[in-house]
Amino acid sequence: MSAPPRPYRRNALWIAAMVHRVSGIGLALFLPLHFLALGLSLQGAARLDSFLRWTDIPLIKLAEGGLVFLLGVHFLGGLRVLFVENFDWRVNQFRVATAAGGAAAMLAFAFLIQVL
Amino acid sequence: MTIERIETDILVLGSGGAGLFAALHAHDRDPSLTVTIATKGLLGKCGCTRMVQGGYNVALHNGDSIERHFMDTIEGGKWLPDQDLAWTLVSTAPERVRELENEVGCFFDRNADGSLHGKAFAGQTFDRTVHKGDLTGIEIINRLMEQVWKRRSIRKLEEHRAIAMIPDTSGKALSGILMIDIRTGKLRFVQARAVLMATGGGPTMYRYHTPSGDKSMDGLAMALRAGLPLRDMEMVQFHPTGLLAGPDTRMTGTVLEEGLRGAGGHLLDGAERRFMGDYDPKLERATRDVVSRSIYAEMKAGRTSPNGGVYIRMSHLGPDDVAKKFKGMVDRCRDCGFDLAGGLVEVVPTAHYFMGGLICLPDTSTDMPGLFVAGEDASGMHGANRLGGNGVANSTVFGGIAGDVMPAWIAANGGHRPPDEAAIAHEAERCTYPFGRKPGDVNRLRERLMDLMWDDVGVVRDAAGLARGLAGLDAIEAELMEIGVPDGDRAFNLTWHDWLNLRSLVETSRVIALAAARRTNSRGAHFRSDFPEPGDLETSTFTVVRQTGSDLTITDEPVQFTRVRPGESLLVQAVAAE
Amino acid sequence: MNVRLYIWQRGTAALMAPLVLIHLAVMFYATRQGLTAHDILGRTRGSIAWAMFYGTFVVAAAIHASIGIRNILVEWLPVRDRAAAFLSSGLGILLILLGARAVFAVVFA
Amino acid sequence: MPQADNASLTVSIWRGGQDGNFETYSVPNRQNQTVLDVVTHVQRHIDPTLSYRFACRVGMCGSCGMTVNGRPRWTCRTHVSKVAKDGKLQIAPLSNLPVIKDLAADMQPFFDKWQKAGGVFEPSKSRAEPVEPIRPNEPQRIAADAGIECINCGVCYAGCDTVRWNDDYLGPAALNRAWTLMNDLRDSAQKPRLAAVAANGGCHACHTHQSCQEYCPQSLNPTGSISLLKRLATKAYLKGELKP
Ligand SMILES: Cc1cc2nc3c(=O)[nH]c(=O)nc-3n(C[C@H](O)[C@H](O)[C@H](O)COP(=O)(O)OP(=O)(O)OC[C@H]3O[C@@H](n4cnc5c(N)ncnc54)[C@H](O)[C@@H]3O)c2cc1C
Ligand code: HEM
Ligand code: SF4
Ligand code: F3S
Ligand code: FES
Repeated sequence: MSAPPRPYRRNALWIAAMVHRVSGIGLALFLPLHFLALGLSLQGAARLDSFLRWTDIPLIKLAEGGLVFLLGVHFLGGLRVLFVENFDWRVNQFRVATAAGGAAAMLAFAFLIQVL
Repeated sequence: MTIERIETDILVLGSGGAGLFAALHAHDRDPSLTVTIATKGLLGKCGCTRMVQGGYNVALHNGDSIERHFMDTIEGGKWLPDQDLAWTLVSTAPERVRELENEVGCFFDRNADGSLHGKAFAGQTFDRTVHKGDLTGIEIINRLMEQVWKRRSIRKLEEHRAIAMIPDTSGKALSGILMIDIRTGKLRFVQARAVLMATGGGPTMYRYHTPSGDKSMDGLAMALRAGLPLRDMEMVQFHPTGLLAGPDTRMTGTVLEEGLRGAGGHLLDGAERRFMGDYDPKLERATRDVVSRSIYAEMKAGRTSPNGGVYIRMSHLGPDDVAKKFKGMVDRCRDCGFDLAGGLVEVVPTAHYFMGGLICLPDTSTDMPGLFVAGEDASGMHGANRLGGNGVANSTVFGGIAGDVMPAWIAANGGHRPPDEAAIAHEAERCTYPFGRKPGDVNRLRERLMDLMWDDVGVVRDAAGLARGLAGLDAIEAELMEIGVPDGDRAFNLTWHDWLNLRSLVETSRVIALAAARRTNSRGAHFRSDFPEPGDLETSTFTVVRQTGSDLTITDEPVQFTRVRPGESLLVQAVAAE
Repeated sequence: MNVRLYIWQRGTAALMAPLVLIHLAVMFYATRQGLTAHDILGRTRGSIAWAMFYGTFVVAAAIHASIGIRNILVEWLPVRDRAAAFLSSGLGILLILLGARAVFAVVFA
Repeated sequence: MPQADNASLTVSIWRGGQDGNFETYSVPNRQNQTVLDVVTHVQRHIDPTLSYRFACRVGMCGSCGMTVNGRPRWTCRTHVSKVAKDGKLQIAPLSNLPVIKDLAADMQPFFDKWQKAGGVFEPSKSRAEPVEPIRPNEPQRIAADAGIECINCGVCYAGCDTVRWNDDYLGPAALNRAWTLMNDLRDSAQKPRLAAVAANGGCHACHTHQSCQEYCPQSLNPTGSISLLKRLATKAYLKGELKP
C-alpha cells in the first residue's frame, strides 16, 4: 500500500473502537492473572492474604483502578456496539462514545477513592 | 512501436447506457460469442448516462400512448426527426423500462399505489418521465454495470481509448479498432467481426458544457475520417442554467436543474433586474431554447454578473423550502461555495447534448459493413431538439437493439476481416504525433477553441460569425499541429489525451460550423439571427456532411414523413379511429 | 469472522453485561467491607450460587475473549485464519482451566 | 473573478506507484476551487505527466476519490477552503487499493468484492411482464431506498481500517449494496447472498468503526446497513437457515 500518513484515524468513533480493542486486550491479559491470584487460596487463606496485602501498595492499587477502568470502558463500549448493531441507534454515536468513556472514568475514580 | 493484437467477435466502444446494454444483449443472445467492451474511463463510471438526473421518457402510464410520445418527439424535434428512428425509440422504450426494472434491477420511484411514477418534463403533453429521485442515471448505470460484471465472459478493456476505425483490406468494411491502453500508453488493435460505436458524442468544445470530462466527440471524429456520413451536425442543445463559477474550475458549466425555474426561480441580470419579461410572456418557464437565447442576449448586451453570466435567485421561495425541495442542487452549490437557497448563484447557458451524429437505420447498422452505432453518437431520432428524458431512452433502446442485431449479423456475414496494415501504421503515427514536437500549452489552445465556439458557433449564430468561426478553427488546428507533448512516460498521460481530445473536438467543431452555415433557417436548437424563421415544414431538410480525403462535402436531404406529415397528428387519427 | 463466531462473541458479551454489573457492585461492596482472604472466602465458601455465577462468567469470558483475540491476531499480526483459530482456542482453554481452578479454590477448597 | 492569490497553496502530491513519494507544488489560491481543480492546475500548468482520474466533475461518477490531508474524499465536490490547513494540501491516491500511478488507484478489488457480496440483482421476472407494484411506504422499499444512491466511489472502503487489516473483508460499500438487495422484493437470490455476507470476511467482520458512515459523500450509512445485515444473518443462522 502507499505510504501516506492517515490522520483520518483521529475520527472519534474510530478512537472509541480502538479504546475498546485495547481494553479488551488488557482484560484478556489480566484475566489469567486474576484467576491465578484467586487460585492461591488453594494453598490456604494465608497465602491469599499475603497476596492481598501485597496489593495494598498504592502502585498496585492504581493498577487495579486501571483494571476497573478497562472493564468499565470495555463494558460500556461493548454495550454501545451491541446497541448500534441491534437497535436503531446510529445517530449521535459520538456523544454516546464520549459518555461511555466518561462514565467509565468516573467509575474507576470512584473505585480508586474507595480503595485508597 | 509494437502494437498488441486482440481478437473478439463483438467490440463495444463506450460504457454508457448504449454500450452496457449492447454488451448485455449481445452476450445473452449468443453466449458463445466473445464480447469485449472498451471504455475511456472505468466501466460504467464515465460518460453522461450516469449523469442523467431528470429521467427516462416512456409511454407506460395509464392515459399515455406510444403515439402521444411519438408526436411529442416529432414536434419537439421541429419535424426534422427520422420518423422510423423516432418510432423505434418510443415504441421500444416500454419494453426497455420493463427490462430495466425486472431484469436489470433498477428500482424506479413509485406512485402511492405501487405503479411507476411519471413526472412532468418540459415540452411534453404527458407526465411520462420515469425516474429514481433526481439520480436516475446512477441507478440505471450502476445496475447495468453489475449485470455486465456478472457475465464474466464479457471482456473489459477499461481506460482504453479508441482512436481509429481500421478498414479491412478491401477498404469497404470495418476490420477493427485501434486503441490506446491509457494505463500503459501502449497501442492495441482489436479486430472484431462487429463493432458498436457508443462513445456518446458530447459537445465539450463549448466554453460552458455539461457532459463528463471523458467525452470529446472521438467517435464522430473517427467516423468522419472513415468517410461516414454525419447528419444534423448543427444541432447542439444548450441547457439554460449551467453553474458559472469562473474559468479555473471544472464545476463551471455543470447543470443546475430545470426544476428550479419550474418551481418559480427568477433569472436576474447583473444589476439584479428580472429580465425574462423582455423576451417571453412565460418568463422563466419558457422553453429551454428560448431561455438560453434570452440569457445569451443579456450576456451579449453586457448586462452580466461578475463572471459574465446572469443570476438565478430562489430565496424568495423561502430558503428552507428550497433547501428541502432541491437538496441535491443546494448541496452541490454549497460544496463549491455558493448559497443557492438563500443567495444568488451565477448561471450561463451550457452545451448539453449533441443531436447530430452517424446516420443509421432503426437496426443501428451504418453505411459501413461491420459498424453499428447507438446512443448520442447516432442521429436522426431527435431532429432539431431532444426532449428531456429522450436521451437515456435513446441510448438504452438502441444499445439493446445493437446487441440483439450484431450476433445475427455476424452469423450471416462470416469471420474476421483482415485489417489494412497501412491504415494501422498510419493511425499509430497520427496518435503519437505530438510526441515528436516541442511541448506547448495544450490547455490555452483548448480554451481558445471553447471561446471561439461559444462566441461564433454558439446559442445564436449568423453568417459572419460562422465564417469567422470556420477561419478561427483552421488557425487553431494549425497551431495544435505545432504543439507537442513531452515524451517520456506515456502511461496514464493525461496531457497526451488532452491533446487528442482537442484534435477530435477541432475536427468535429468544423463540421458543426459548416452545417450551421448551411442551415439558413432556425429550428429548435439551431438559431440564426440572420434567418430567425423556421422555414416551410413540408419541405424540411436535414444536413449531411461527409469527408473524403481532407475535403468536407455538405448536402441537404429531404425529411421523409413516413408516418405523419406536418399539420397532422397520429393522436387525432387514433382518437378518430376509436 | 463469520456468523457463528459472531453469535458466540456477541452472545457471551450480552450474557456478561449483567454479570459485570453485579461483579462491579460486589467489588465496591467488598472493598468497603475489607478485602481480606477471610472476608472473601467467607462469602464464597460453599455457595453454589457463587459457583454458578462465577462459573458462567468464566466460561463466557473465555469464549468471548478468545474470539476477540482471534480477530485481533488476524488483523494485526501476520497470522492466517487457521493459526489464529489455533492460538485463540488455546487462550480460551487456558482461561477456562484457570478460571475453573479459581472458582473451585474460592468455593470448594 | 479569480481572486488575487493571497498566499498560494502549497500542495504535496503523491507521485509514482506503490512506492512513490510526495512532491510539492505551489498552486494559485482561487475563490472557486475544488481539490480536483488544484490537481488539474498542476497537470495543466506545472507537470503535464501528473495522472489522476475523474469524469463527471459533479459528484455522480465516483471516479475522483483521493486522500486529501489524510482523509478520503470525492475531490470534485470538495472545496479547497474546506480542507486546506494553513494553505497546505496533501493529496494521495485512495488507500486500501493498489496504486496505478500518482493519484489513480486501481478499483478492481473494490468491485470484485462488490460482486462477492452478491451485490448484483438476480431477476425473478422478465421484460414481458409488467413492472412489480411496490408501494413507496412499504418498510422494505424504504430500507432499500436508504442505501441505493451509492456512487461506488470507494471513499468508505479507503477509510475503513478493517478493510486495511483484513484482506478478506468485503467492505462497507459492497455490504451496503447487499443489504439494499436483501430488501428488494423482486430479487431471487436472497439465500446465496445472505450466505455470502455471513461467511468469513462478511458483515460480521465489521467492527463498527463507523468511518464509512462519517466519510460517505452521499451521506449514506453503511454502518447501519451492515448492522442490519448482521441481524438478518444472525436470525437466519439461529433458525438453521444458514450454514457458514
Ligand atoms: C448532466 C446531464 C444530464 C442529463 N440528463 C438527462 C435526462 O434527465 N434525461 C435524458 O434522457 N437524458 C439526459 N442526458 C442525456 C443523456 O445522458 C445522454 O444522451 C445519454 O446518456 C447518452 O448515452 P450514451 O451511451 O450514448 O453515452 P454516454 O453515457 O455518454 O457514454 C459514452 C461512453 O463512451 C466512452 N468513450 C468516449 N470516447 C471514447 C473513446 N474514444 N474510446 C472508448 N470509449 C469512449 C465514455 O467514456 C463513456 O463510457 C443528460 C446529460 C447530461 C450531461
Ligand atoms: C460486560 C462485558 C463485556 C461486553 C459487553 C463486551 C463486549 C464486547 C463486544 C461487543 C466486542 C466486539 C467489538 C468489536 O468486534 O468491535 C468485544 C470485543 C472484545 N472483548 Fe469484550 N465485552 C465484555 C467483556 C469482556 C471481557 C471480560 C474481556 C476479557 C477477558 C473481553 C475481551 C474482549 C476482547 C479481547 C475483544 C476483541 C476486541 C476487538 O475485536 O477489537 N471482553 N467485547
Ligand atoms: S457507500 Fe458512500 S462512500 Fe461508500 S462507495 Fe457508496 S457513495 Fe462512496
Ligand atoms: S468503517 Fe469499517 S469497520 Fe464497519 S462500520 Fe464501517 S465498515
Ligand atoms: S468526478 Fe465524478 S464524482 Fe468526482
